[in-house]
Amino acid sequence: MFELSELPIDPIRLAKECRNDGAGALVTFEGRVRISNQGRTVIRLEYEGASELAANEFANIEDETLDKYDVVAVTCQHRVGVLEIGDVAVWIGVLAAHRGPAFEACRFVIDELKERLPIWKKEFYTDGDSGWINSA
Amino acid sequence: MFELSELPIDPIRLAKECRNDGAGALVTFEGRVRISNQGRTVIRLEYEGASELAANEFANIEDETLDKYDVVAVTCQHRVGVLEIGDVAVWIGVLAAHRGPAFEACRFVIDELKERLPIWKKEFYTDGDSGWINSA
Amino acid sequence: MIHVECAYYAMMRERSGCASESIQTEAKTPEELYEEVVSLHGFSPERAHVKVAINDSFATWETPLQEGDRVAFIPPVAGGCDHV
Amino acid sequence: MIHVECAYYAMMRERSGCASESIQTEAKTPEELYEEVVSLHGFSPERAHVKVAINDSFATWETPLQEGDRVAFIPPVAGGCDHV
Repeated sequence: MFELSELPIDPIRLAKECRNDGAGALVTFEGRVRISNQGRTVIRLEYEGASELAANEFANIEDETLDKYDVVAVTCQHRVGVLEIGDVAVWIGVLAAHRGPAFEACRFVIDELKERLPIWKKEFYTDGDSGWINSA
Repeated sequence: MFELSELPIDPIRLAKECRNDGAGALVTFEGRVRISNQGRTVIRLEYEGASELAANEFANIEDETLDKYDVVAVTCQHRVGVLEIGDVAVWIGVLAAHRGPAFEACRFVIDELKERLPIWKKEFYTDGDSGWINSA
Repeated sequence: MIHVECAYYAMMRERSGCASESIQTEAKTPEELYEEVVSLHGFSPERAHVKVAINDSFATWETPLQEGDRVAFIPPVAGGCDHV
Repeated sequence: MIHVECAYYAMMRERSGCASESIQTEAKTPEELYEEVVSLHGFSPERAHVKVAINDSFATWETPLQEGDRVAFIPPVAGGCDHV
């Protein structure tokens, strides 16, 4: 399941949706907006995403994860729009019978997602400057 | 922070307590009661813990984790008492600036905890039988 | 001559002043189309750092363009959160 | 002769019928004390599979016992959740 949404991430709802009587292990990753990046103080961020493409590419990542690891379900929500310090930008949950594959698959998903999902981030600094991260 | 409690685990509260403006990554592990174990159908479980000893031993695990990995905080709550299928038995949260150490430390904590915390589990099966797990 | 819909994001959206636009083009591939939109809008990312998606799936730069294709140029991404 | 408080958990608590009891003993170490409580209650776990804690910290089987110590015998644990 993948959502790209301007609404705040609700880990409780997401964790409840990751439910299966045979699955004993849920590993989650929450990525939050940090106050500083490369020495500059951030006041807020704007995330922009290519929604349909992101959903399609997440479906590819999900398929690869289910092929590669013995897990039951993969869920992800990513914010777009304006985020403040401490806000959760991305939430990933991986449900499995056993903890080993749950940890490995969750790490795989966040690594792939950061490389592959068409989502951009513009940082706004205390000095009034701003910039798109990673972008030429 | 460590709690051994009969109260249901509240991941939202725990995740909120794991907060730090400089920390961008929260990895959590939720261990839930599974419906079957080694082929037998479980209807409920009872967990029993040696509270003070568990708290002291968790403090040791926490210190080892903070020494070994570049993480900001480690939080754990473990249930005792009667649990039903799907209930969260243990919740671990590891907060860090970066995701690598957060994943590694969270895995380390659950592995150590399962070996070292004085917590016992009695399973009750559909056939009316019951037994302490792992116990001679 | 075909019509395609070009979609721009992030600094490319800001630079062009539009999220998408309809373009009439002789371009046979996204590679040729990218040259065209770079001349048009002065986008800075080199093509080596850009990916292309056609109709909401990633595609190669050599994929033949069809009438009505939606072509998105994807500058370097920063998915997830900050350096975590 | 010293008095110690022995704490039992899980199958040892069920077997002895008590969570803890005060014992007057000649035992100098938890090792000797465990032999005593095994005779008393017929606990099944072999000592090799049991750990000992004194005053809420894990200790070795050779630690000298002191008057008033709280000694907990820790049968094999099943922390966390089921095989995950």
